[in-house]
Amino acid sequence: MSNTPILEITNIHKRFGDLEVLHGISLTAEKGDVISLIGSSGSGKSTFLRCINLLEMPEQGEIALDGKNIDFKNIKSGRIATDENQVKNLRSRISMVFQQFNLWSHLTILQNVTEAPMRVQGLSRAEAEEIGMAFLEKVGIAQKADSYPSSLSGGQQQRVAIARALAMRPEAILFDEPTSALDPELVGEVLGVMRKLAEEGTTMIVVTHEMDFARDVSNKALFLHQGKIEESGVPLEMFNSPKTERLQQFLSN
Amino acid sequence: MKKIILPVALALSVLTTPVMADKIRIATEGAYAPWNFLDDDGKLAGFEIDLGNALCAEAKLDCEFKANEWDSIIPNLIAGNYNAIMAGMSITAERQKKILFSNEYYPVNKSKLATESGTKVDVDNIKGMKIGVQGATVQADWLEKNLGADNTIKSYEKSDQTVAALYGGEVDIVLAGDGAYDEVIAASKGKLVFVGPGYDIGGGIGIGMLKTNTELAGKFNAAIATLKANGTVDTLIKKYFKKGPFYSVTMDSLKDKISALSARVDALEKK
Amino acid sequence: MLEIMPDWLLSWFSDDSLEMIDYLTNGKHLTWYASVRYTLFAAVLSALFAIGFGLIGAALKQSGFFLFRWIGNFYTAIVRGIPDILFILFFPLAIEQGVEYFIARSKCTAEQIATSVNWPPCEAAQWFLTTNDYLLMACLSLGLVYGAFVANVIYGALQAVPKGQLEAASAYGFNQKQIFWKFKIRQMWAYALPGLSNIWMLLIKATAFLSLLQVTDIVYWAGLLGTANYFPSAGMVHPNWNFQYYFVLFVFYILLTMVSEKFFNMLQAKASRGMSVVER
Amino acid sequence: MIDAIMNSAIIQEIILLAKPALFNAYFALASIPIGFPFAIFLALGKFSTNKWISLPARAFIYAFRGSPLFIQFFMFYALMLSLNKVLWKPWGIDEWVLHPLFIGPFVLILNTGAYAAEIFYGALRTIPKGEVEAAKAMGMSKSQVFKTVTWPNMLRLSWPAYTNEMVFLFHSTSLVYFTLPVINEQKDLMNKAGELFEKDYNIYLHFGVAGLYFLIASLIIFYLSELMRRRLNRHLA
Repeated sequence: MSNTPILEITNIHKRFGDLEVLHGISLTAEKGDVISLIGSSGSGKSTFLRCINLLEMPEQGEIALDGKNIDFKNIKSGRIATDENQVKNLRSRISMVFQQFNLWSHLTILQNVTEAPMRVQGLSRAEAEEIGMAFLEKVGIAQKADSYPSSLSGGQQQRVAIARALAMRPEAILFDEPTSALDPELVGEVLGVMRKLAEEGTTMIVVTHEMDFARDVSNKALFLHQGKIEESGVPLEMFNSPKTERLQQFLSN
Repeated sequence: MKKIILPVALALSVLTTPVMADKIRIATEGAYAPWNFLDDDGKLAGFEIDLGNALCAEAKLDCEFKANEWDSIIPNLIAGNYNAIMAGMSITAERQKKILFSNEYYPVNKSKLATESGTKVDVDNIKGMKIGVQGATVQADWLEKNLGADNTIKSYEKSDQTVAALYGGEVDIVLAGDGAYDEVIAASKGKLVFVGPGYDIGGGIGIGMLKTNTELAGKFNAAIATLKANGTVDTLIKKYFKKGPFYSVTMDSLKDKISALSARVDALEKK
Repeated sequence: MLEIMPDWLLSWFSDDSLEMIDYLTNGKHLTWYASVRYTLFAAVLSALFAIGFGLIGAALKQSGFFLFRWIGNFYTAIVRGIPDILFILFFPLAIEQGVEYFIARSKCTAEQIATSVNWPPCEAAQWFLTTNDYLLMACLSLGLVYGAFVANVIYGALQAVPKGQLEAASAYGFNQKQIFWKFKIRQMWAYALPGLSNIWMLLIKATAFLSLLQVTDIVYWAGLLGTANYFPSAGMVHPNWNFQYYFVLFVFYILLTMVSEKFFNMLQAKASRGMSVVER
Repeated sequence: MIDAIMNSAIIQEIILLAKPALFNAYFALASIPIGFPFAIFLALGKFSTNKWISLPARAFIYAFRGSPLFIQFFMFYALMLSLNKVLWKPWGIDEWVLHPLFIGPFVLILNTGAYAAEIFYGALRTIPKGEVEAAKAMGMSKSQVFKTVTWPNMLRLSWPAYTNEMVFLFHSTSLVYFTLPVINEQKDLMNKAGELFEKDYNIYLHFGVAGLYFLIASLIIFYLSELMRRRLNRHLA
C-alpha cells in the first residue's frame, strides 16, 4: 500500500460576498485517521467541511483525492469544477453526515440507505438492500427498516444517516456536528456508533463540540479561529497543554 | 331556490322600482350590416335604424335603439329589457310561438351562399363541405335540416365572423340572408363570389314584440302600411340594398322591364 | 382628433400615421376607451359587494348556531364547486325572475299565472332593465361568487389571529366588544390581505364576462372593432383585426394586474406594520 | 304527483345534458396530461438560476395568470384563424388546428400550465434544502437529485393547491364554446343549458342541472385527489 493520503487539502480560501470565511486552511487525512475540527461557532469549521466535498466551492486551494487533484476553472462568478465526473467521484467516495440528518422524508429507512448505492453506484436492488441491511444492523436500527424517518427519534435518524453514509462504502466520512441537533439524552447513542467506526479504522473528519469525543477518539485535531488554523496536533497534548491563548480560552468555556 | 332569491329580489325591487317606460325601446344587433351596424362614431346605424325612426315618427312614438347580442335577443325581449326587435329577423312559425311579429317591412328574399372564387361547389349536391353560418338564425336551422347530414356546419356568434372564417379558410361556404354579403363580395374584388341560386328561407322581415303587446303591434302595422304606400320603405331599401327587392313598381325597374321586353320584340321581329 | 391638433404637430406625422391616428380616435374607438369605466366600476363595486357577502359568510361560518354555520359552509362550498360563469349568468336572470315572480303574484290574475307559457305571466309584472341595472346585477353576481372566496379568507384570518394576544387584552380588562373590534378585526385584515389580493386579481379578470350580460364593456367593443369591415358607411374598411384588438385587451389586463399588485404590496406593508405576518 | 313531475323533469334534463357534459370532461381530460408536465417545465424554468431560461418562464406565467382566460380564448382563436392560410393549410392540418376540440385544450393547457407552474414553483422554493444537499453529497447528478428528492417533495407540497387548480380547470372548460364556433351538435354544458333556457326560460332547471354536473365533477376530482394525497403523504404518520 502506498503512502498517498486519502485526502490532501491545501490552502482553502472561501468568501461569502465581502466576508472572507476561510483564509487558507490545509488538512491531510491518511487512512484510519480520525480528525476533529473544533472551534467556536463562526470559526469556519463547518464551511471548511462543506468545501471538502464541494458543497461549497472554494475560490482558492486544492483538493486531492488519492493524490489526484480536482481540476477547477475560473468563471465570472468564481470557480467551478472542470469535470463533473470528478466531483461525482469525490462525493461518492467521501460520504457526509449532516447536523440535521437530512434523511429523505418520503423514503423508508431502508430506501434511504439503498437509494444512492443504486442510483450513483449502479448496484442492483438486491445488492443494495443486502448492504443496506448490514449497515442498518451495524448502527442498531435494522428493525425499523420499513418505517419512515418521521417516526424515528433524532438519535435514531442520525444513526440511519450514518448507515446511509456507510452504505456507499466510502473511503472517508465527513461529520458535520452530528450531535448538535440532538436532545442531550440521545447524544450518547450516536457517539457510540461513531466510536465503534473509529475503532474499526474508518477514516473520519468530524466537526464537533463534543470535547470528550475529540480528545478520546480522534488522533488529530484542528482548532479553527476566524477562518484560520490556530493550533493543531495530537488531541491529548492539545487539550492538556494548549499552546495558544485562544485555545486555552476555548477549552475553559 | 326561488325562496332564497326572494328576499334579495325584494330588497332590489325597492332600490330599482320596475318602471313601465313610456319610451319604446327597440333592440338591434349592431353587427349585421347593412341592416344594422355601428358607424364610425360608435352609434347604431343602418337600414333598420332609419326605418325604425321613420316608423316611430309616423306612429308618433318616442323610440330609442339599443344593441343586444343576437343569440340572446329574443330571451331579453321576453325578459322585458326592451319592447321590440328590429334586427333583420325573419318571421317564422317557430318564433311566432314565442313572440308577436308585425307585418313584414322587408319582403321574403333569397338567402345566399358565398364562397371563395375557385372553390368548386356542386350547388345541387353539396357534400363534405364546411359551411359557416350565424348561430340561432333561420339559415342555421335550414342548414342543419337540409345539409347537416353530409356537411360540417360551423355556427358563429356574429354574421361577420362567418366572413372572417371564409377569408381565413376555416369554412368553404357561408350562408346568410339577403343583403348581408352584398358589400362584402363587392369589397372583396373578386376574391369572394356568390354561388348557387339562393334559397327561400324563412319569411319576410318583421318587428318582434311581446305576445301581449298587440297595441304596439297595431301601431307599427299601421305605420308600416303607410310608409310602404308612400315609398319611404323602398327609398330606404334602395339606399341600403341598392338592387331591391322593392314593394312598389319603381320607374327604374319599369325601365328595365320595358327595355327587356323591347329587346325580345326586336329579336322576334328579326326572325 | 385631427381637427384639434395644431398644424406644427400634424406636420410631424406621415399621411399614413395621420390616417391611423384618425382611425384610432374616431367615435367608435373613443367609446371603446371610455368603456374602461365599466370594467373599473364593476371591479370596484363587485369587490365591495364581495367584502360585504364575505363578512356575512364568515360570520355565518363561525356562528355558534349550527344552522347558520351550515348555511355559511354551504354558501362557500357550492361556489367552489360550480364555475363562476354559470353563477354570473344565473344570478341576474334569477334575480329578475324572482322580482317578477313577486310582482306577478300581486299584479297578474291566477289564470294568467296558471296558463302562461312565457315569463312573466303578464305584462304588468314585466321588470324593465336598463344597461345600468344590468351592470348592477352583474356586480351583485360577481360579489356573490367572490364573496364566498372572501368568506373563506376572512374566516381563515380570524382563526389565525394569535389567541394569546386576545387573552392578554381580556386580562387587561377590555370587554368582549372592544377585544373583537380593536384586536381581532384589526389584526384579521393583515392576515386576510394576501388572500384578498388574490381574490381581487380573480375579480378583475372576471370583469371580462360583463359583455355576456349585455354591458358594452371593453371586451364588447374590442369584438366589434376587430371584426372586418366592408362597409365604407360603417367606417374604415379593413380586414379581420380580431387578434390585434384582443391582444390589446390581453396586455391591458396584465397591466391592471401589475398595478393592483403594486397597490396591494403597499397596503400589506401598511397593514402588517409591527406584525410578524408570514408571507404567503 | 307534483314530485313525480319534478323528478321526471330533472331526470330528463340530466339525460339531455349527459352528452354535453362529456365535452367538458373531454376538454379537462385532454388538458391535464399535457398541462401537468408543461407546468413542471415552466416551474423549473422559473426556478432556474439561468436568466435566459428563468425570464421567459416568468413572463409567460405572469402573462397567462394576469389576463382572463376568456380573452386568451378569443385571442388564440383569432391568431389560429389568421395563420390558417399561411401555415395550417399548406401543412394540411387546418382541419384539426381550427377545431374547437383542439383549440379548446390548447388554450386551456397554456392557461393551466401557467397557474400550475406558479404552484409548483412555490413548492420548489419550500423543498427542504438539507434533503437536496444530502443527495448531492452522495454524488448524485442533477437528474438523480431531481428524481430522488425534488420531484417527490414538489408533488407532495403542491398537491392540495394543484387539486384546486384541476377543479378550476374543469370549470374553465365551460368557456370554450362562449368563444369558439360550434360545430354541428357539439355543445358543452353551458352552451346546451343556454340553448335550452332560450326555449322555456326555466333558468332554475337548466342552469341548476348544469351546475349539478360541475358540482359532481368537482367532488370526483376532490375525491380522487384526496386518495392521491394520502399516497403522497403516507410517510407522515
